Amino acid sequence: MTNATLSLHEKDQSKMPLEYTTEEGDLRIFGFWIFLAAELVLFGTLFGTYLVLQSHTAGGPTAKDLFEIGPVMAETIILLMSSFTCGLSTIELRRHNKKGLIGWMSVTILLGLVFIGLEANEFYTYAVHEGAPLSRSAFLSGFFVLLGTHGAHVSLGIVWIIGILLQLGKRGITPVTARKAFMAGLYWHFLDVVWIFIFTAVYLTGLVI
Amino acid sequence: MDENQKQMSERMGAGFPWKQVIGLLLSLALTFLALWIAVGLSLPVPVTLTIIVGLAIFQAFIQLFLFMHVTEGTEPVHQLIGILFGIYVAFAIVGGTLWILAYAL
Amino acid sequence: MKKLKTHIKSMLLLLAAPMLTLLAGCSDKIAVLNPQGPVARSQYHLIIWSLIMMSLVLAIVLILFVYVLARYGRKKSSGYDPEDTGNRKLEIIWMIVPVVICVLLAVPTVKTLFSLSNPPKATAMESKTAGKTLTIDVTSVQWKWLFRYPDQKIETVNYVVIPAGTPVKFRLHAYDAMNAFWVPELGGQQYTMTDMPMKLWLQADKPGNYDGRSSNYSGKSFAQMTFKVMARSAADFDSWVQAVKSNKPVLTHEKYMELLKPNTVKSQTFSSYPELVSKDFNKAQMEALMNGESVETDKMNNMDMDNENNGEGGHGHND
Amino acid sequence: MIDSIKSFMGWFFVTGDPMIYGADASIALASIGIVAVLTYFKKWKWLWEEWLTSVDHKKIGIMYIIAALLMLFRGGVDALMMRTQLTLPNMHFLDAEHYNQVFTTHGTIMIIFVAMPFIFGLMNIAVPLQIGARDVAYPFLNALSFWLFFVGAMLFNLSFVIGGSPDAGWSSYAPYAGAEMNPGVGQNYYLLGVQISGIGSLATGINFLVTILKMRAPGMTLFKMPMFTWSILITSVIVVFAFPAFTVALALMTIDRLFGAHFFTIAAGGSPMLWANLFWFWGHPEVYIVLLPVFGIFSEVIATFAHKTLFGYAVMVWSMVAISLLSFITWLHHFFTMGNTAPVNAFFSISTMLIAIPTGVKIFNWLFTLNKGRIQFTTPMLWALAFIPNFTIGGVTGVMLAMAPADYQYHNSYFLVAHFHSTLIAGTVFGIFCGLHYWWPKMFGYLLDETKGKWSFWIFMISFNICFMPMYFLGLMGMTRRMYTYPAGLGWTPINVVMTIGAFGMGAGFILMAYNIIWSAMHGKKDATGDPWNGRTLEWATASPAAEYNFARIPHVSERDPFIAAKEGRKSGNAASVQRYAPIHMPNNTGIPVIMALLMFVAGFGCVFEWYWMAIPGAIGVIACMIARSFVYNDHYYISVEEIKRTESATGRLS
Ligand code: HEA
Ligand code: HEA
Ligand code: CUA
Ligand SMILES: [Cu+2]
Repeated sequence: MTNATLSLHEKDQSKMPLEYTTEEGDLRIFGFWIFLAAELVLFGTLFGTYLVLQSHTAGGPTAKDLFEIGPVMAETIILLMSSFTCGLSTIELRRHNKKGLIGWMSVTILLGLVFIGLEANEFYTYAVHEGAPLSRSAFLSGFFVLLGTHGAHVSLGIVWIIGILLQLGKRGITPVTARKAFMAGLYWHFLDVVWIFIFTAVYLTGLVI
Repeated sequence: MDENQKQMSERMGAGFPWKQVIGLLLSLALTFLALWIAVGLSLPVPVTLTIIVGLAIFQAFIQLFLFMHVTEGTEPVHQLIGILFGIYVAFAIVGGTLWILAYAL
Repeated sequence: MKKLKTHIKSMLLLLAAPMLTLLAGCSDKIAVLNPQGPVARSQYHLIIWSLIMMSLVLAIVLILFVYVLARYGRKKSSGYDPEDTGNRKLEIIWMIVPVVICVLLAVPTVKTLFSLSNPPKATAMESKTAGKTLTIDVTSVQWKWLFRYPDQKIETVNYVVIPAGTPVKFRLHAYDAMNAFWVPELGGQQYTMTDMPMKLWLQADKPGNYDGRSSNYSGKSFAQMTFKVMARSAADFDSWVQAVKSNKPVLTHEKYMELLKPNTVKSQTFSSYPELVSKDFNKAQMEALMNGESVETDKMNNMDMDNENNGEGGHGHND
Repeated sequence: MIDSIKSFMGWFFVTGDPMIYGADASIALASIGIVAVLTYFKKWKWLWEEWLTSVDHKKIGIMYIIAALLMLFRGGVDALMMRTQLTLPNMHFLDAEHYNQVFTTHGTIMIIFVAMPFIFGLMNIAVPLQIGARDVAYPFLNALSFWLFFVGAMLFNLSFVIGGSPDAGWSSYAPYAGAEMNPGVGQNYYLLGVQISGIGSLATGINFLVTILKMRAPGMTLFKMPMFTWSILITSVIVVFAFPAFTVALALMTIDRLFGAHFFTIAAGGSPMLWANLFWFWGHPEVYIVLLPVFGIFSEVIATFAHKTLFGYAVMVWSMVAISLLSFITWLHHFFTMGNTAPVNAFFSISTMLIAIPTGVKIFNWLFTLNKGRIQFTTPMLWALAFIPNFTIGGVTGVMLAMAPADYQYHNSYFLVAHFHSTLIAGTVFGIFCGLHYWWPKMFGYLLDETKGKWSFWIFMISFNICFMPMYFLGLMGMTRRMYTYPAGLGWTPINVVMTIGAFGMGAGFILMAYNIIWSAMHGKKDATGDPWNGRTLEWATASPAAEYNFARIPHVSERDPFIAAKEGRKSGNAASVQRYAPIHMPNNTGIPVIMALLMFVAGFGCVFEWYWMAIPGAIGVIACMIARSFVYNDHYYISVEEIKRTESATGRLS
């Protein structure tokens, strides 16, 4: 159908997974990769900022004072698990198994919700109980904005996946819904990659120095 | 086309999700390894930092290749170049910023 | 074709026109090309060298440009060859030549760069102040310049007196907005910042007055943010210090706080300054202090730019 | 009650300056005029259906260009105001506050709301046609990008009459731009206006990257693409990777100002230098974003009017690739004097100089394209030719700036101002005027008048030299930028007088060009063939203006410059006559982009004034639009074969 408008000439797409079979799907997925590459720079900028400001605590609490490894490990493992379940959902997508797809995606967003809950709790503890809100010092500004941006991305991802679940429920696995589900998966894995760096550059580093 | 064949078989797909399971196990292992190196050992700070950052990069590549299907698509080379360029620029800004506003991490 | 010739002629004229306007009467006013000290002179040499190289580049481009237009711009010009679409050899040439020029520019650039982080060679005879080095702490405040002589314990506003022939280390610091300290005849500029003292070596060959100004925009009265640098002979400098010490008022705490307000003031001279001044507090720290809070200084805030291995001034705050 | 309203109005509206009241009045009159005309001629529906909701790249391109021309007028008036103030020492035409606002808006508008959208406009018009595509990859996103740019520009301009303009320079250095030293809403306008349009730019970058890589006509391999398309591909890459850094920098400063964070503040450990670092990490690539596309335009125009294929095609491409890679590792040259260690300055000095090499390669390739050519002096060609010497001057002075120890003497002086106008005007502005004249017939179906075009060229070009060549010397004499006035007796006056004369000359050239546009709209020569210049690339194979589906049949390409090949009877071009027409699938018009952008405007305006009761609903509205869009499934329609035949026969293209 879309092939008439935007034709991807001379490329045989019939052998590809469903999400690539329309030209639109192919274009969107490629564009989404480019978007993710741009996000890489966006997060890179935030990391650079955080690392520069890390020691600018202005007499307020330092990373060592605040961070606790327990909750951080919990968040990390939950996010890693969700990346795994998200991977499983993509496999179900490739098997054209709507039930499996919806099931694993639901598990993924549930894990995501738990993650957001833990993170919100961590933020709340710092800002309210420890007297360390973002306006306390440059270090805390960097911390809250880097992690907040990641958290906002995860939250947006949850909303997005819920939207896709609704569409999947209504329309089943079509080239369009398959594409959307696949892209949401990419996004989710990407956020996991970002978290790996947060875990390393923020938490572990903060505990070491 | 080789890759596409693989994708086909995955799509028809029976079989155990090996890629995913291996990815998960590796990720978990690397995470705990990094934690142990950072908190458990008391190596000199620069050594620790080098190792844990190295582990993080390794883990990122695991996600990229095992979970994210970066080698799929009609012309995967385009998205690979895109991601590489992104890595180049991200590295420039993180490394450059740290170098310019130099830091004893 | 006639039209074309006039085109080219007017283009050439255009290039010459500004030079002509310039020669009409102001060549000695070109401060940067009129260096009065070793720092400015080393930069001047670099500038002249780059001007020569750049004129060469420009000349090559212009000659080729005029040639192709004159040769192939006519209605009936011969030699049209649509098959002429590339030439490996030529392309390699115009890749190599710029590389060579870049190397010829980069080498003196890097050399000068490193040499500028060291004090220039003193030319004055050893005396009480001259011949060694002098340190002056500079603070930019919206919209004025404060100069503090930590060894002489005196303070001036909007002008600074230095001994000629003596390397002067200006330690630059900002109280509020960022500014830049620039005395074109003595040497290039350096920013003043609130969280990092920076170092700038300058030296005047001989006694004389030099214009200085802020070159980094800092708000309303930025245009008035100028100062005079007065270079004096070593003996004159010493007697000036003595005169200041004995004749000028002390800089009281109140008076100092007054100076920190954003406004413009006339030149002033003080025979002393309050202890607190030497801490180089920035606006935020000063306000905290006034509110009776303790002033937290980060590593960043009092990094020691004196550390000579910091090169140019720099951010090498490893601790 | 009345009093509090009065005081609110006094604070809300900028008051106290006759110039502002003049602007208020003219804005009000212009708006009323537009509304009246639209109502009288019953054009509202037409405006909405044909333009505001259009997703056609050609129409979006035209809208970009109209908006950019208007902004050029505003930025130009700003420039003339500055020049008037600086003509003589101690002038009282503008006071300090006003002057500071004017250079800030001038710089910001010229770069972000003139150069970028103008280029986006031209690439919207030409790229899909050049690669034989029916539209861009994401037509909806394309419309959204335009509208985001547009509302961002409007938000920024609103500051002139409501609340007060920003005054911290286009580079907005902290800590001066922070809330403490710069209270009021002006800086918020800068942050949000630029942010909103920046998001649009990022989307455009992704859109064109995908379009060019994925939607080329069959047979058009990467190394058969027209050079303009190549330049846009590379530019898109730079946009995609530079803008996220700017998005972050702007967001961080916004958070500083609105929520009391300490990224760039003096207090609590903030690092003002970090702002400079992040700003220029975007800012330097940005100058190549506005330069590489015009390199592409010059490549097309020079080849066309020298009647030769571009010399050294592959090298032209690789040099742009090199520029794109290098452009990300030179940013520190904008703050050599910010206390860096010698090794840091040395690295960035050298990395900056290296850019001269690929740029030089391009200059020489253009010269050798002209060599052995048959040069035809049309208006677009004149702009392209003038670019070569004038830009080289700007480029070599850039290399002088790149030599860090010398830059200690040039930095922030008029030498720098002269450098960047030499590159931005002789490069970017000459380039967009060149492209404007070149593609005008493709956009509107008639040509701009050549005589008037040439006059406006000569006046503008000569005045440019009068204005900016002396400026280098002014810098060496010690005059720094951003001074609202200067004292007599420094020897600066004669040069300033000359510069002001030049500036008004450029104004005259611009007015003549505007007159040419109006005159040609009524009397311009029709472009009946669609190929007025004997073009080489596929956009000239279509009618002028091109049908909404661009190509009735997608052309097949087998070599570079496919259209000239087709005209010379070789097989390439659109000679796919065996194929039958088939119904064409096109995206529907949609109002969502405009509405979404308006909601963005509301959110932005709310943030400017910290009125969260306004900002939050606006933001929620934007998200709601996104979700709504995600549920739209039938967003395409078909153009029937009959209609294609009708359209094609109207331009004599039925085969
Ligand atoms: C379109 C815009 C544009 C372009 C193309 C350029 C191109 C270049 N710019 Fe410029 N620049 C600006 C816009 C631009 N710049 C702006 C807006 C600012 C100031 C912003 C602000 O502070 O507000 C600025 C500031 C600026 C600075 C900072 C100075 C300071 O603040 O003190 C420097 C320093 O290195 C610099 C260098 C260069 C160089 C080396 C190039 C090179 O790319 C030029 C390369 C081209 C050539 C060299 C000519 C052709 C080559 C040959 C003929 C080959 C042979 C040549 C040699 C071997 C030398 N620029
Ligand atoms: C593409 C970018 C671009 C362009 C095209 C221009 C065009 C011009 N610029 Fe500007 N300029 C910048 C980008 C640009 N500039 C930037 C980035 C800065 C730095 C800002 C900062 O410091 O933050 C700057 C700063 C700057 C300054 C320095 C101000 C200062 O530091 O104090 C000056 C001073 O002369 C100047 C002058 C001009 C002039 C005379 C033109 C001329 O080309 C303008 C041509 C004129 C027109 C096109 C006029 C059209 C309108 C009319 C003819 C209407 C006439 C009607 C009435 C008068 C009612 N510009
Ligand atoms: Cu100097 Cu940090
Ligand atoms: Cu630059």
